Amino acid sequence: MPEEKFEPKIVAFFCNWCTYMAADSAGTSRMQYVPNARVVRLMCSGRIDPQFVLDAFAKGADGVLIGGCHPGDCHYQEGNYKTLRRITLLKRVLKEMGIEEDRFRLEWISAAEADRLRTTVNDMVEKVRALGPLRLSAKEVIPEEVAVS
Amino acid sequence: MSDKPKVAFYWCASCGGCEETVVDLEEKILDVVAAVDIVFWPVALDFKRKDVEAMPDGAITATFLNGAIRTTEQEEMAHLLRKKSQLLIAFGACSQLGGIPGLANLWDRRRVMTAVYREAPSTVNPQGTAPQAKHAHDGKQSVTLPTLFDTVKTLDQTVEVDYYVPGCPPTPKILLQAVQTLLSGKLPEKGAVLAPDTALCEECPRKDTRPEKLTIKEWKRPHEILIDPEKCLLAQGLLCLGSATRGGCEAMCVKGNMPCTGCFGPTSRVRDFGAKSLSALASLVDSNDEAEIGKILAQIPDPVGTLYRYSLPASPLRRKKPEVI
Amino acid sequence: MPENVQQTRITIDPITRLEGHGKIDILLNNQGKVDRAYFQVPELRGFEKFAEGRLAEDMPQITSRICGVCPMAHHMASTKALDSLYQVAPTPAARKIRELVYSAFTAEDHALHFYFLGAPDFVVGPNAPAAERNVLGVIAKVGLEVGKTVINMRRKLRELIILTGGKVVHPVFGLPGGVAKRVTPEDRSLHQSVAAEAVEFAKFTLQVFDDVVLKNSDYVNLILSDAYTHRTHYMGMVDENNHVNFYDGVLRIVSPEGKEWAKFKADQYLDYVAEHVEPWSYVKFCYLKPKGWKGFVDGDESGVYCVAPLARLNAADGMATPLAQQAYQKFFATLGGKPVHHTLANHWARVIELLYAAERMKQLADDPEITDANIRNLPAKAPREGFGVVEAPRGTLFHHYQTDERGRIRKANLIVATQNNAARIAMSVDKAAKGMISGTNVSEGLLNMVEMAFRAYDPCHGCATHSLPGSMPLVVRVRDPEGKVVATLRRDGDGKVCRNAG
Amino acid sequence: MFETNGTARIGVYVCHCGTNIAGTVDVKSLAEYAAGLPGVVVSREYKYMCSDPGQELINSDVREHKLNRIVVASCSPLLHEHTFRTAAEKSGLNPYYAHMVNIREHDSWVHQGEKEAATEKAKDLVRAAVRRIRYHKPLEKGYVPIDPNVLIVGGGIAGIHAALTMANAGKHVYLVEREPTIGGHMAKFDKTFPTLDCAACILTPKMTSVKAHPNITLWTLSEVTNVEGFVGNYEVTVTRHPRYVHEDLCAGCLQCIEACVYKQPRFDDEFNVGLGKRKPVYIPFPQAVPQVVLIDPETCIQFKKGTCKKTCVEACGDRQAIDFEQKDEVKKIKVGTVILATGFQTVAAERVPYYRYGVYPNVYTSLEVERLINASGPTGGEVVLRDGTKPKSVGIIHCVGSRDEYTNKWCSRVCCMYSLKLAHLIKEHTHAEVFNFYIDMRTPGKGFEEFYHRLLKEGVHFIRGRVAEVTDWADDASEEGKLVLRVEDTMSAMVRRIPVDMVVLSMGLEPHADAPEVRRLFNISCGGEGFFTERHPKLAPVSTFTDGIFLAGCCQGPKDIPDTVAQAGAAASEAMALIDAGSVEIEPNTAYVVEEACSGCRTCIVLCPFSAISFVQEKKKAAVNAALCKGCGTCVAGCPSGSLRQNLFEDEQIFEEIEGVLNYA
Repeated sequence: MPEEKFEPKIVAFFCNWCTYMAADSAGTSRMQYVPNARVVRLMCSGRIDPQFVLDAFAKGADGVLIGGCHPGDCHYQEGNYKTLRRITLLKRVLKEMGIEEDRFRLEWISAAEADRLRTTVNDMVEKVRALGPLRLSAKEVIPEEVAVS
Repeated sequence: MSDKPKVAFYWCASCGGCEETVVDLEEKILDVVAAVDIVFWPVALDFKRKDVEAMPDGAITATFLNGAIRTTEQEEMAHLLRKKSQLLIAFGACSQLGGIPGLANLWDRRRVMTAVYREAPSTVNPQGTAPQAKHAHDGKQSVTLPTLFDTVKTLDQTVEVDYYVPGCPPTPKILLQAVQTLLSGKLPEKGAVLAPDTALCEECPRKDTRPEKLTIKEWKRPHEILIDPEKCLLAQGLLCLGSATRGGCEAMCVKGNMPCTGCFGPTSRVRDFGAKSLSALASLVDSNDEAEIGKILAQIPDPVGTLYRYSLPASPLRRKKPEVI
Repeated sequence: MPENVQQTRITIDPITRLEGHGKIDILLNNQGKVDRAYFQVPELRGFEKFAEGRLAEDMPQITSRICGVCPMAHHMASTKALDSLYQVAPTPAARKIRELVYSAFTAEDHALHFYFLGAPDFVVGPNAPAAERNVLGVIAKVGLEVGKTVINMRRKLRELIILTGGKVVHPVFGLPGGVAKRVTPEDRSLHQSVAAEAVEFAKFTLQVFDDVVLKNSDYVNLILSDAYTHRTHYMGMVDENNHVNFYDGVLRIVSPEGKEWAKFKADQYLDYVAEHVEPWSYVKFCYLKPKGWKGFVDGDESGVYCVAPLARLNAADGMATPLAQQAYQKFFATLGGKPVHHTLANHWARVIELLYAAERMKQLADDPEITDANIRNLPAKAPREGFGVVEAPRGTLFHHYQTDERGRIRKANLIVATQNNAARIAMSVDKAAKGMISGTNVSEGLLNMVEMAFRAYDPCHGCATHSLPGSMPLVVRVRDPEGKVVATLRRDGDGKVCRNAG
Repeated sequence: MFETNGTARIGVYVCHCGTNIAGTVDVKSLAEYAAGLPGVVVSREYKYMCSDPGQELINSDVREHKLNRIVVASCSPLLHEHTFRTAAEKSGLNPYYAHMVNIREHDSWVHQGEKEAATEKAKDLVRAAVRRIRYHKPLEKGYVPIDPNVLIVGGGIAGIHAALTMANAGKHVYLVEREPTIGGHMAKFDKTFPTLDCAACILTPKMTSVKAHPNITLWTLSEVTNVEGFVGNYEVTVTRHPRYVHEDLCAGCLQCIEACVYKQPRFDDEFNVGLGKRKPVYIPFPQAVPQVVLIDPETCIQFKKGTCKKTCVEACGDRQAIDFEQKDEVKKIKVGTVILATGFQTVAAERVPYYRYGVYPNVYTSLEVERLINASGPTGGEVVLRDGTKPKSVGIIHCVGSRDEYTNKWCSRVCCMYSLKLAHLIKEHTHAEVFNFYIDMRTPGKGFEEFYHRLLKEGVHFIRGRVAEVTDWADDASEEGKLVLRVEDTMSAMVRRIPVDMVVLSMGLEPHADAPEVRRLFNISCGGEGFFTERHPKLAPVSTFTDGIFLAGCCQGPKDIPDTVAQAGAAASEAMALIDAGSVEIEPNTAYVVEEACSGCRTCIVLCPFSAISFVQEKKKAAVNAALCKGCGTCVAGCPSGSLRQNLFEDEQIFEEIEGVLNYA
């Protein structure tokens, strides 16, 4: 049960050439969106090491958003295809680890799609808010009796 | 007692394979025994918890503790030995990374107990009896059992650890080198894993057979193909984790013509074995088409059990997200 | 019992390592008589659960982690379960390679147990001080050379296992329909020479047992004494000639009278074997399903049965190799015919099995077909359900898997060797305690007698390591009714017993 | 692994950016918060950090407080990272000890309503940067040489001007045009506003000198089909489509056209936007450059049936310029810089159905009318209706396909002026009554407003209002046989019906349909509307985010000829600045192998799209060629043993950033 006024923390990994620029141009055109995302800038989504994603979740992120260039548009020719391959498998791992799908998104957002960036962030925050805090590091309680059901 | 360095061995949630490694030192064990006083080794020698409790703090030079931390009792022992030891060494995969028992972190205590005492096909248990932390023998007396944690923990998630000896189990050679290093007086940097810091490929006898540009269109499972005894296993489409796994085992599994499953854990430069090997292996998939990528990766039917076989508790996520009750 | 009854508790903790530590809680009634001795296994790892979702072909390596002492037993039971799961038989060479390696393992394990664990009680003597009652004591008695030979033999056997099995602790070579690695002609000659050596070693060991134990009437009486006797059923695997076999065959159960009571294949195990749960231990207690759970009692009507060396010899009609067969006959002749109900006879039975394992190794290594390169039949059928059984050194071991069509485990059920014996071990401990403990006057000899009751089983609940040199660490706390400790008795490594109040 | 290499003495600088940041983010508390972070020695806020005094602030602090790390919280690093690295360098620090935090584009500008949340976010981002920069290392700047040759794509006035500028400066230019002639849209015009000087007179001399210039290689009927490499070192593939006439052999005598078996021209002539006819063998227009005919395989009998008498070949005689066998020809060139001048297309009139273009024959597009007015056009400069009669009344509708939800939102900038020009020329040619329907009259240029006033005097009617529809439905006799424009005259606030003979639609400008492919080819970005994006709207209006690639003309956005030419000159000089510098600085964010750690597993090698990683047999380890590495970091993320690292994006730096944004103080 999410407590009073839960504000989701979203860590966003954006590639320098597409999604980071989209975020810049969202700013330049003063589009307004929710302030829950924190952007970590990388040159290419291909630099995103799945370790970063797990680390973000472990350190308290309620959601992780990855933004890269559209397939075929990668500034480095095919970095985003490698991202796609890694994230495809990583999604399965996270699912098995009980992390809801809405908490982890891969979006192709080009420099032109400032509005898409805005709606994506808004939408994700809304969905994660509905899910409540991830609470990965919830302290475990040792019961007196050993439960079996 | 003599002023030789005092060494202790202890186990927690483990299979005993690490203890076998100590025994497998065979004659060499005598050199070790000659150089140290073994002050605590329940499996072999008659010293008990009380003896340890009686020691002054830091009386033990080095304690080698194998096994993951699974029960309240094991947690207590870990704290006790930490207090009494100058150096605490996580000995073996379970202690370092959680090991195979750590796979239990995909469920919680309740589900594990239910499966074992309720659902096992050979178990007849109409009353749904289960082991209890406290069982009343009668009105007055009762017998107790330690309680399992929901989450299997590594040693360093329980107490501070000075060094690690990797492997499931560590090879006698690795153990011997570790002991010698510690006896040499020239202590490595705290937190070091006492094994080579390059991946297994470095020492793999099949190293030269891996093509320079290897991509993978189809993942194979060991039972599906006749495994070539000479050729790089990854190049045969088998999910060999050697490129992500710390070396030092001299590629025993590969010499047995089976892929490396990663029991020596990651190198010092990698925080999460599973995520990193996932990144490397998925990158090799030979397709840029989303659907096809999905299809090829579906040929890895159990990513968690395969990539986190020994290291689930050590991963940043540690366990499956606890169900909110 | 009435409200005001005085009750006292004795705790023996820790004893040897079972799964985690073992623990014995002995509750006395107001007459100071033993009311109930609880033999507890205080840890559970839950392999059955976390096997779910894993890949069947990974199970031989995953389940071997149940035990670092007999990983080969789990590896092999699991591999056989995969044969059955994929309905594919190993090639002739592969089958022989498996049994060769398995025999090497059994020989190595039995040797270790006899010299490091069993022998001290006899070679050195049950009443000798604990400090001597260990492998060093044994060596002192039989000579340093023997010690060297034992260690050497063990090393050579383990190196053979590594050569063909990949690893000795947690082997990797088992695959459905065969093995991962062949035996080359060079490997074979090595196997042959070590096998020959093993046979000599086993013969020598049998001789040691003969000289030191059988020639000593006290020991024989001890073995025959009632304190260590339970009339139960016995289970073991036999080949088509009803000879003992560790690797393959059908399971045979004989009644306390020694009559064949049942004979079944692995996939029928659920009709014969069931597990009972007690709230005071993590281990499950096996019993014969058709008999039903009648509690911790022996006799023809009880479901309690026994496995491991003694049981195997009882359940079989003989041994498949000549020297072992001779020893087999002498065994029953000496102990008064089949079946033998004396727990301590396990030690002798174990040495006979050691001899058999060595001889079997030799036979297989001498078979030229073992070097055939055809070591795999690839599975063609879709997996659904598989059963695997082997005779682990500590008894019958069952693996049972159900999978989805892609070979992912849906359900795994494991019955490990010592579980079969769990009930009988509990009974032995209880019996020993009742027989020897009276009031708070607990002697060192008593403690050892209690130890011997279960050590003979070489207990390895859910599998665990042996106890190495000698004396079990023992503490006895005497507590008042509120459970407060009024006196502690402990035996030190040097065997001295000291008492102190509170 | 985790060395912060030396104790970090960090200076944090929070920029107000006037009120851009300070208006939303509480810069004071942000600076105070930063002061409390580990390693921070000084923390200040200042109006404009990018200003000289701002940078001087850093400079003096470094000296005074022995700072060795600089964190600037201001705008996007894409804007000012270089500025502050230089500032750090000036203060004697390694430039890569400076790091920027984006609290404007990513914060103050997008969370204007939420001062508190925005300030919190700024704190998180600053904290992340402070943690990150402790792990920065001093780095060497990288440089790459610049090939002096330049590629210019598009032979309109922009491409032509840029080409001549650079060629005159002694650079070798490859000018690639996909049409059979250069000249672009401008060549189709008759006069140019506001001066009304004849387009041909000013353009054709430039066109011919392009052809004649020794430093220009002109390739028409050609397209760029592949681009590889990077600033200073682009490898470009150009495909030259066959014109079935050898350029070097054809003298442009045009006798083949005379001789063609088709006695009369009977195929739509593209140059005259379908108003005129041509033969299968033709020259686009008399002043076309190159002065070389071409054959249209779609209409030529020889191509369609193979049975032509080939009278054209006879006519050509021993020149033998005609060659039916000509095929695509692929050229590979190396250039250091690229100027994109690919121009625009006009909106298709069919997209504005209520004006009935293509339904009523006398509804024309502005471009058609340009051709009608043009002396060298299909009617020799006669403005006549489809039936050949002169219109007595003409309605010109502005902003068709511009400033409109349903077509394009933007103002095409030139329509008002060319509509005025057309009004003037039509009146001049036909003395018809001319009505201009406009939404707003936009004349922001030298002499533009004056031109408007001139037309007012000339008696052109101006009706302020958006025409609702064009119809031939007559309400009364006066409207019979006319096209009626229904419009609300917003000056007199009444709905009016204006009957005319001819309607002219002033079509808006938009990017070429295939602009996205071009964008992809050259690895640059476009805005939402599809025009190519400049690096910065004010500070770098002709540069792109891809170094060495520049923009000129309408491919970057609608503009008139003077602006286009000015921009072309700017692009040319930017390119030349690069070339004359001889080399260019590149980000040192390359990957590198930790050799003693590398196991030689070769995973990385296949991951590099630039073949920058090789396997060194002697050492059995991987090695990165920094010159080829572009710094994407894909191999770094993929190295299974963490033995590949990336400058400026080291694992530690990123982990610190992650922990930084997440651990709340």
